[in-house]
Amino acid sequence: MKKIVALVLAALMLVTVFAACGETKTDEKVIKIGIFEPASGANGAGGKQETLGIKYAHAVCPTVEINGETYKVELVPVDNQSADDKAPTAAAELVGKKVSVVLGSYGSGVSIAASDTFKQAGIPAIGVTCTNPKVTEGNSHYFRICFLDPFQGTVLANYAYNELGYRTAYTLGETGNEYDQGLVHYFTEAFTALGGKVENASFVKDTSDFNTLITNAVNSGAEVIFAPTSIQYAQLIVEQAAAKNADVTLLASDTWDSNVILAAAKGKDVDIQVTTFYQEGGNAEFDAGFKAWIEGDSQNLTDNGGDSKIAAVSAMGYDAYFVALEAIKAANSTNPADIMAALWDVEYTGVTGAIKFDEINGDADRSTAYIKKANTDTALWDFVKEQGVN
Amino acid sequence: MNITIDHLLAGISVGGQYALIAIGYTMVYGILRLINFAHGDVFMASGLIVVYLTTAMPLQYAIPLVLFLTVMLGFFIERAAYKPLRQAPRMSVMISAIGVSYLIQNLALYITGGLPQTYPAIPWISDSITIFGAVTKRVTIITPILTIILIVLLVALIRYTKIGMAMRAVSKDFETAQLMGIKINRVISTTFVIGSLLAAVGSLLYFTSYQSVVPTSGSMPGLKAFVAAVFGGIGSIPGAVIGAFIIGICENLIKSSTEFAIFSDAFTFALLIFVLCVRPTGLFGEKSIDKV
Amino acid sequence: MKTKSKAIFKTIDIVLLLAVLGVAIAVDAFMPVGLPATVLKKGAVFAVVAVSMNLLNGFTGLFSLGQAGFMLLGAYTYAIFSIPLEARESVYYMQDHLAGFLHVAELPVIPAMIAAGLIAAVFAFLIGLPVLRLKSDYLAIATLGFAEIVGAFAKWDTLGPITNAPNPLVNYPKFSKVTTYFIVAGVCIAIIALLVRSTYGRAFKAIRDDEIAAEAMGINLAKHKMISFVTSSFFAGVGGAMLAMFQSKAQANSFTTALTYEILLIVVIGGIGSLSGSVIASFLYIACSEWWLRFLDTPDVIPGLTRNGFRLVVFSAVIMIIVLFFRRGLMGDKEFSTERLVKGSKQLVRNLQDKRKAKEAK
Amino acid sequence: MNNLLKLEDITMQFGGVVAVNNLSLEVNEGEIVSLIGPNGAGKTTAFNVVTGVYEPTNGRVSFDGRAIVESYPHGKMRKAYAGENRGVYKKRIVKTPDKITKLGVARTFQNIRLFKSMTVLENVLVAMHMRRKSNLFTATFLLNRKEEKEMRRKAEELLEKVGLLDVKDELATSLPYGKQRRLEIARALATEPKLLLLDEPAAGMNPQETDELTAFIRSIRDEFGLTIFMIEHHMNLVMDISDRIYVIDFGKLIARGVPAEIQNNGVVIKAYLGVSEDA
Repeated sequence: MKKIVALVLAALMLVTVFAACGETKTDEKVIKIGIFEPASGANGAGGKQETLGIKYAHAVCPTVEINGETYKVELVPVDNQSADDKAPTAAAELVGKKVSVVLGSYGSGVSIAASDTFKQAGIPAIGVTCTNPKVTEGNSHYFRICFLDPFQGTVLANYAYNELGYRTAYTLGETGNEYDQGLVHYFTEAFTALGGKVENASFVKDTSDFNTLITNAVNSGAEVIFAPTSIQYAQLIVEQAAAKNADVTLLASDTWDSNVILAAAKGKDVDIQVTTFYQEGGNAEFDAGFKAWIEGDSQNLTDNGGDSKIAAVSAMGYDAYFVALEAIKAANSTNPADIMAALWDVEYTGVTGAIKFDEINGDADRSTAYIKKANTDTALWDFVKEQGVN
Repeated sequence: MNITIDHLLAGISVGGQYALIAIGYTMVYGILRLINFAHGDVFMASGLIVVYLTTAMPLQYAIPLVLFLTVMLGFFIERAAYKPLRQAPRMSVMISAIGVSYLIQNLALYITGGLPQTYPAIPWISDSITIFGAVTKRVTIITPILTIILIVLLVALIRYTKIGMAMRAVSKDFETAQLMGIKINRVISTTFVIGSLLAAVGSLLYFTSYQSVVPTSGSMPGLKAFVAAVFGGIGSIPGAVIGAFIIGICENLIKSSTEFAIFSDAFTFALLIFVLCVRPTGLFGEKSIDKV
Repeated sequence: MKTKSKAIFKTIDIVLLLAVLGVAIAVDAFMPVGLPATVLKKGAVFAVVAVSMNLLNGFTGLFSLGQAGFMLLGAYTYAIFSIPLEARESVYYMQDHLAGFLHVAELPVIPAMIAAGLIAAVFAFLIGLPVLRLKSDYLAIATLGFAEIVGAFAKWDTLGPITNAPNPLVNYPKFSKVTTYFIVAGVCIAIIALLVRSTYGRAFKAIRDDEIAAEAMGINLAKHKMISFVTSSFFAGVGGAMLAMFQSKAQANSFTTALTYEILLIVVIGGIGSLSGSVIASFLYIACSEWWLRFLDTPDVIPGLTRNGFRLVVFSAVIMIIVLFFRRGLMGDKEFSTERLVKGSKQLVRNLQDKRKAKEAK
Repeated sequence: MNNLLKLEDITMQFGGVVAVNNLSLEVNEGEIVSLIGPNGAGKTTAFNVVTGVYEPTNGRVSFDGRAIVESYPHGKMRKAYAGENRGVYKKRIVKTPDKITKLGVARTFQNIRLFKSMTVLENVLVAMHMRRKSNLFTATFLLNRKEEKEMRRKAEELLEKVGLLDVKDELATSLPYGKQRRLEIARALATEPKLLLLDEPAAGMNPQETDELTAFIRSIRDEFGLTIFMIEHHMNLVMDISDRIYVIDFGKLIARGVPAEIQNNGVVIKAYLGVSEDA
């Protein structure tokens, strides 16, 4: 028995090694774009939706002109498992596959962890929705097309105070998570500066029970719960707030812009409002094309959470791909260094708005965010307004 | 700190769910001296099975079927991963348990594709009700009641049936029980069957309260239930239940304080270390003496 | 004759060791970025941690699951002390103020790593006082709990002026070369190996084999368990610092129980009680899970079956097979040496020949 | 002659079971003393009290004139205590087994407890660890080569004496039973004891081996200047070798004296015949 198992194992190993070696070669000119996204772990769901946007963009435009020659664009996805210690190896995998530019990642933590690997390899990376300031700060190779935590937190505070007229807020964030706590920090700063009152609460990783925290919020007299958490918790918070008939607005950030939330909110008496990068309906052509593409493939449908609603991160992924193509065209080269140099001057107007990188860190110049509200009857997002810092 | 009836209700409900998982731990530990790290994952798997079953059939068929499938899973894990190691050192078995846990989580990840799965709402027990001015789901009230009923049944089973007697004998002295002609494997399988069945019930109640299943959903409740089992005195069923309620309530009381809410898990473990150091046998455990 | 062949084997061992270093230097020279370099770096980090865990679990028989906690302590200590003073304002950008000592205390890389080990060791000593008296699985669960508690404190924003919670610590100096990782890991592992071979190592093994007999032989259980626990934690702390370097950021969220389990599985695969086994297993484990098996995640290998996550399923199934059927792991409790390899393969050939002969005789 | 080991009023109670009841005895320097009694009489328990494995419920053990173990009924035992001489002792001295070994009390085990993953030589070396002069630092960084060499030399010397030098590199557990017993003795000797406690050293040996053992015990006593206190069932060995004998039954001392007295003691014969014939 033992011997048979040993033999099978050995055989498997051999097959593995051969399979790993066998790479096909074609004469086609190819340029590779790496997709550095989580497909598992805490940010798996978001990472998948972002990847879908990139893949759709690739489906729309699978080639690029360089020096008058048509290059085929090949996407190289890799799963960083939402884990810091897996991120460098995942990044190295992309380096090994000789990608010219990298897109991603959903979740700032893994982007920071992988940053050095890209830097050493001289490969430019374009952050799609990683909003932490540290991703690009002091880096000449990491760009990003989204707004940052300080911006988003401030926007939400202004919106809650000025537009919704709330004066007391309660914040919920996962401890030790720089995304949650960063937004909470900037929100609190801005909200109290305006004259509002904020109570901060945190919960630990893998919490399922938010009853107590929601009760605390209600007891504190809060009119709004600001909960910029990951989707995993968002769903539970919506469920439990609804079950409690809590009379508060749930205000959240881009992570909540997901059909998972809509599904959870459907038919319930909850008020959910989020900031986001893109509003469905913002670009009819993109909307229709993306939906058709999602519905045309069952795997895509699953990855998108079971329906064809458009997550903002997908739209961002879509734009990121085209930004990369613009840079490649501008560089007129497949060489990562050339693309990196070209990226600084790229200007592109995508479905999520105009994208242009600032000269300090390579962050996109974004001055507005979209606010939208969950419609609990139709399970769709209703557009509320565009909100800036002021 | 601002304690209200909500906090207590949440605590009791969570305590009941921990209790149902804790029994699986305490029974297995009592008999095999094994921390079955995979138990929490069986609990999670049971939740996933419901998610997938309800897409194919109505709830009234899905629920009995899920109980059966979870039991089979527990039974199969014992046969495949623990039985071959019966003569091996305890550390090997524990490592095997960790391996099984790792495997189940990765399988779940593969199947779900890493997306959180929404647990179906079960009519009636998912409805919101108002008690003493606190709004909650009906399941919150049902959980502790159902837990107590199941435990009374279980204690009766262990006390008055033949297999129950065999279980007690095996947990007292494994070798002697074997020599007395007790079919050890049957007893162990039964233990796993009962443990998994209760975990499946616990899973139904838990995920009805928190309608999202991810591959790691089982780890924390599992670990805490184990702590509850140790706290109550491992091997003792009433101990596990009381321990679970104490931990569930304490945890929610801590959560009611904004400043210390983030220590709710840490508190559980600090309590565990404290109990182990002061009274290693827990509240209701028996003392054992090493033979020299 | 015998001594002569022994000497030859010893020389080959040393040559092999140098060859390993040579590989590191070669990788640095010819492919400084890319998977081989990254995998080797991570392998070296995990080798240190796995060996330190093996010292405890394999050689002293103390089943501890606190590794992630000690690594966290090491990673934070290293990062806090080695971030350049001028960079601190920007790293701690969200904090209102910095803890006083952070304005002055900066350590170079190696002293900061030693500090990382020392802090982990101090905590190990404090937690060891109550928990080391516990029996096998109780000890496991208590140390696991300890790791969770450490994590909770590291995330506590009240300690933010020190730990920068909830933001990660970044911008500290990092080793860039595989060779550096190898040398540091090599030194750590060599120290542990020397300890294991010393009279203290024998005392540890005696405790593992039979506590009561060991005590009757005059071995102070509490003291020796503590020595093992503190030493192991020291190197876990150093390993934590190295992991922090590897992943360019130190943050409590990445030091999870899952990390401890991973290291435990490496120890098991390598063989509980074999240091060289742990080292070899670390590299194999990392290479398999993050390099060689990655193709299983691509959908076109076996359509319908392979997709994201399949790699981990296969991988965990293989681990289960090892745990169940090859419980002794790669090396059992033996250490790797060319002599053993040659003898082993000779034995294998002989066995096969015997079998064939037996068959022919039939 | 001064007494090296002295047990006073030792009572060991587990729950409701009194395993040793008010046992007092003395072992003088240079003597070979045997403790005999039917199975379950509490002999090994007495050994475990002397070596610090169990804290007695009541009583005192002195070694070389110093109290090494002393206790009185406390905690749960305050009420449950069923032994005698309550109230004589006020202090609690709880030395751990390793401290007692360090003072010069070594033992062997009834159900052999060798270190199973170690070679014969290593088993002996472990026992020398306690008397080392090196510290953690010097031992790890090979600064104690001289001491290590000396330890090995001594260990080999001991192994030669017990006739195990030729198997020094074999796994301890691979040895035949008789050799394992001798290795246990060698290991105990390596702790440099003054008093050696042997727990059924002849168990499972044939008459010839037993005779060899008798000579062996005598020889080590003379050579190392030991005092020997042993538990044994082989009456030939006991009568042949012992200077004095203590007999216990149901935890109580029922007879004491030189071998000739014990052989003719009616109470002893009854106790033995009442339990088993071949004992």
